[in-house]
Amino acid sequence: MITVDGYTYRYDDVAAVDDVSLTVDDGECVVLAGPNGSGKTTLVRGFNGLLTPDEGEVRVNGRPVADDLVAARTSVGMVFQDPRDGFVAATVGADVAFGPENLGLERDEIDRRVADALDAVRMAGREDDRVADLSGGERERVAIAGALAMDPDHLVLDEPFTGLDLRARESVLDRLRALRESGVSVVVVTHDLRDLYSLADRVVVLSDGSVALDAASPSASELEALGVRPP
Amino acid sequence: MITVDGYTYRYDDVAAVDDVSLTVDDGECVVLAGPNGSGKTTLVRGFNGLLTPDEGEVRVNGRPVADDLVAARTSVGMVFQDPRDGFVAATVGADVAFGPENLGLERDEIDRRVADALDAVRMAGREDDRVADLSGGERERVAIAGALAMDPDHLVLDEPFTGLDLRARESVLDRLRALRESGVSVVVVTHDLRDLYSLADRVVVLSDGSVALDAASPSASELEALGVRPP
Amino acid sequence: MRFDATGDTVVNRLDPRAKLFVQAAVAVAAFAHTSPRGLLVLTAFALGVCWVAATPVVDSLRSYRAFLPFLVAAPLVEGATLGAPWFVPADAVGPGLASYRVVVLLLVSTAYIRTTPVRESRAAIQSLLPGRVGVVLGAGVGFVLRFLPLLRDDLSTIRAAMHARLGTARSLRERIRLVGVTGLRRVFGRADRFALALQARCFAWNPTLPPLAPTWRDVPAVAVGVALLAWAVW
Amino acid sequence: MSASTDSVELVGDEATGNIARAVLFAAATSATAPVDMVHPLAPNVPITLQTVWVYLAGVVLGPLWAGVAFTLYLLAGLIGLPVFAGGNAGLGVILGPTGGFLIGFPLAAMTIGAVVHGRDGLTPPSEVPIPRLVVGLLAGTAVVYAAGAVGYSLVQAIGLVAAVSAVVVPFLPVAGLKIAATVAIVRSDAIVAR
Ligand SMILES: Nc1ncnc2c1ncn2[C@@H]1O[C@H](COP(=O)(O)OP(=O)(O)OP(=O)(O)O)[C@@H](O)[C@H]1O
Ligand SMILES: Nc1ncnc2c1ncn2[C@@H]1O[C@H](COP(=O)(O)OP(=O)(O)OP(=O)(O)O)[C@@H](O)[C@H]1O
Ligand SMILES: O=C(O)CCCC[C@@H]1SC[C@@H]2NC(=O)N[C@@H]21
Ligand SMILES: [Mg+2]
Ligand SMILES: [Mg+2]
Repeated sequence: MITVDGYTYRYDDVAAVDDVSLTVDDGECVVLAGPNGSGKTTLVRGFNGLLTPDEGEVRVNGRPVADDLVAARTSVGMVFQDPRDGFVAATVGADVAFGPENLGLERDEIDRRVADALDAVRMAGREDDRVADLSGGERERVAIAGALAMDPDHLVLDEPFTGLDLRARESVLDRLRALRESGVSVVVVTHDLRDLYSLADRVVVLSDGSVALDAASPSASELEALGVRPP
Repeated sequence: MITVDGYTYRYDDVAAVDDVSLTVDDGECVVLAGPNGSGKTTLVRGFNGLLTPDEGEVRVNGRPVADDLVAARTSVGMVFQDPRDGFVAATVGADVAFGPENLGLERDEIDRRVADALDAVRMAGREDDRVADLSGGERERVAIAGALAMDPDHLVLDEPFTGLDLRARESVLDRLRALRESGVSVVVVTHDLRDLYSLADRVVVLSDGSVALDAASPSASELEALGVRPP
Repeated sequence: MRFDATGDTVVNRLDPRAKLFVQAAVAVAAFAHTSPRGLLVLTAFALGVCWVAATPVVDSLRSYRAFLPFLVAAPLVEGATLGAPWFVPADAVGPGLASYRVVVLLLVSTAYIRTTPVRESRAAIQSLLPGRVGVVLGAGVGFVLRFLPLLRDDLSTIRAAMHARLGTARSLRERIRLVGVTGLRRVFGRADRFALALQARCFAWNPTLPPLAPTWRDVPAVAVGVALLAWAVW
Repeated sequence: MSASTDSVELVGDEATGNIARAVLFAAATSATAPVDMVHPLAPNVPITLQTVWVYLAGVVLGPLWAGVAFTLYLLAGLIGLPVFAGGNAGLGVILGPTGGFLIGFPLAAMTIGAVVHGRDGLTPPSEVPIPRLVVGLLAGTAVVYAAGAVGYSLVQAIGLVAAVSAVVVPFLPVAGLKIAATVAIVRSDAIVAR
């Protein structure tokens, strides 16, 4: 479970996220929507302690993130909005293996997870490609695979579908659905609900840094008024 | 008019684009679709000579790009798939002004164009923001403004809508429609036809580097079979 | 430290070229007159400049505190001897004055920085240096300004990327290596993509320059610079 | 589109690539120099990564563009960007005690470029023979420290010998480490020439 409590974050005195509270249950899929600049990225970066809120706190499975960063990062997998920000190795295989290696797993298990994650994003067999040479959508897929391979309890994806083609998108959605079934909580950031609706248990809309809407099935007109593409 | 003739481009012996021919008329909007890795980006980068094809050629207004780079670069405006790749200045205003400055325009005209372009992407008043501090969608908008401010005869946008919220998308679509009316040819790269259909005069689908379809109104099943999201 | 000038003093409104000239003239004069009397005159001048330019003296010096050991060490080292009397004040005078000269020059350059936006300095470079050299160096400085915050962020994004996937489990040596190698890879990748951006945006040898408009206000500034130079050669 | 575009004189693609890389080296030096360390034996000269970038620039860019890279670096500092050691800036720093080092950077980068690449064209960094690489880096090191010592002695009005013992001798082990690191980087796959 992820609990956000009074989260406020300021860039040079301007609050990009302003007193946000919300909860994501295990096995729940929350879609975090909102127009450009509404603070979505700034909020989710607090979920594994990459940003520390100026006020408020985030708890993962009941423990404040700040108290146990390793625990938070082990259980929260994160895909950055710009996939290039997340790469740490030169080739696809080495990059996806990076997280599992840090978990201290056996080599066999690492290889298994890398193969499985690449399969889920339809990039099987591309282990030796250089990440710098990938197309835009391929980069995005590898970034998703990197988080999947860590087998996290909670998965946060910041606009993961923008560059994905039809089949990759469906394949990733299938995997997210399966993860949710198995109790993983999934947070997907987006400003376009069209593809995600089938997955979403709840939609939270940010507007100017605050929660403007938190509902299981908001109406199209409500969403449009907040600058979010309805399903 | 942009004419592509037998365009072939290889990365280390593998052809990413293989013998593609197509024409984009003045005032026409062509949507270039295709799944990830099908060669869309590699193809359009030849339109202003950023890549030189291994075989074949591209002509802009009848002149081979390779013979007259100045004409090609000044008349073809290009928005990169990753907006961060296109920024050349530290602040929004300076970045959008860069193209017009290099065209040698008067300062007044430059200021006018910058204001107008930022307005079209709903970023008016953000001139002094640093590009490094923008959110993902804001970055994308500024990149589009940078190309608009050059007032090109041909505008090539590589997945311009992926990060844009509802309102920004509509505002940009309006501007593209107006440009097309005024005789500018527009090429939009995408793998999702849903928002673009109203604008598209023709859809060209790449598959594995070759043209698999070139039609004014392809059927949904044709598109889906090729891995493209139908409208 | 801040990136750009703010404020609206008389000095802010001077042409950057005039300001660069005065700055250089002060430096030449300071080297020519590193005597108690010369430095007294220049101190008065520097304080005057700071006052007109609304540059807080103590704050400015504090931002250079990394230099302090330097300025104190040189006279001490030179004055010290390996035996009685252990310290010869006369030997320390020259280095002491030299250290003080550094302080004066730092003050003047701080006043320049605080009153001159980078964009104007860049225009000054481009208009002072002829032709293509001016374009490369003038535009180049503008580009450095673009990449500076990015590369700084890169160091922290690389760290964030590693942390998000528990890179902290690795040894310190391995982490340093990873940050270094990943950082270099990003720098080179950025350079390649930046070149493409310049090409697509018609980077040209003959762009419209940012406007620089010298006014009558610059005349006294230039006169002061000339006077300082004359005093220096005298 | 305006008629004036006929007069646009584009910077050639090759020059554009070189400018881009020179800029990135200047920016990388700028981004890392503010992070400095105190040398236990020479508290007055900070330990920084500046010279590593000088070395890499010479090897990767060759004499001309490495010189441009560090001229850009000095200009950036001159006009007030906080790019010198400890985040300092301004003419006062260039004419200050460490100014000799700063002025030495472009000279050293050009020296390294000249020794490593010779007269005819650039050799891909990973193909430069190690002895030649090391000789080039040593020559560049000599230039940096010569300039640094002369600058220090002029600015602080002390003898050259005292200057050398104050700002050169304590740094020789540091320089050795940096040369070794540079050779390792050049031989790794971190630098892809394209
Ligand atoms: N490093 C920064 N410094 C200053 N302001 C910033 C910085 N990063 C983001 N901002 C500002 O904070 C606001 C929120 O940014 P954030 O990235 O969280 O938005 P977002 O909801 O993720 O938008 P998008 O849909 O465009 O990705 C924006 O207005 C942005 O300009
Ligand atoms: N620099 C490169 N070196 C080697 N291969 C490359 C390079 N750039 C692209 N490729 C490969 O060429 C193919 C086509 O890439 P391209 O970027 O043109 O695809 P795309 O159609 O734009 O895909 P996307 O929708 O993901 O952006 C991909 O398989 C990609 O991996
Ligand atoms: O003020 C500056 O920016 C210049 C600092 C010079 C530091 C010198 S360069 C050679 C030697 N090696 C280091 O690590 N520091 C000194
Ligand atoms: Mg975002
Ligand atoms: Mg692409």
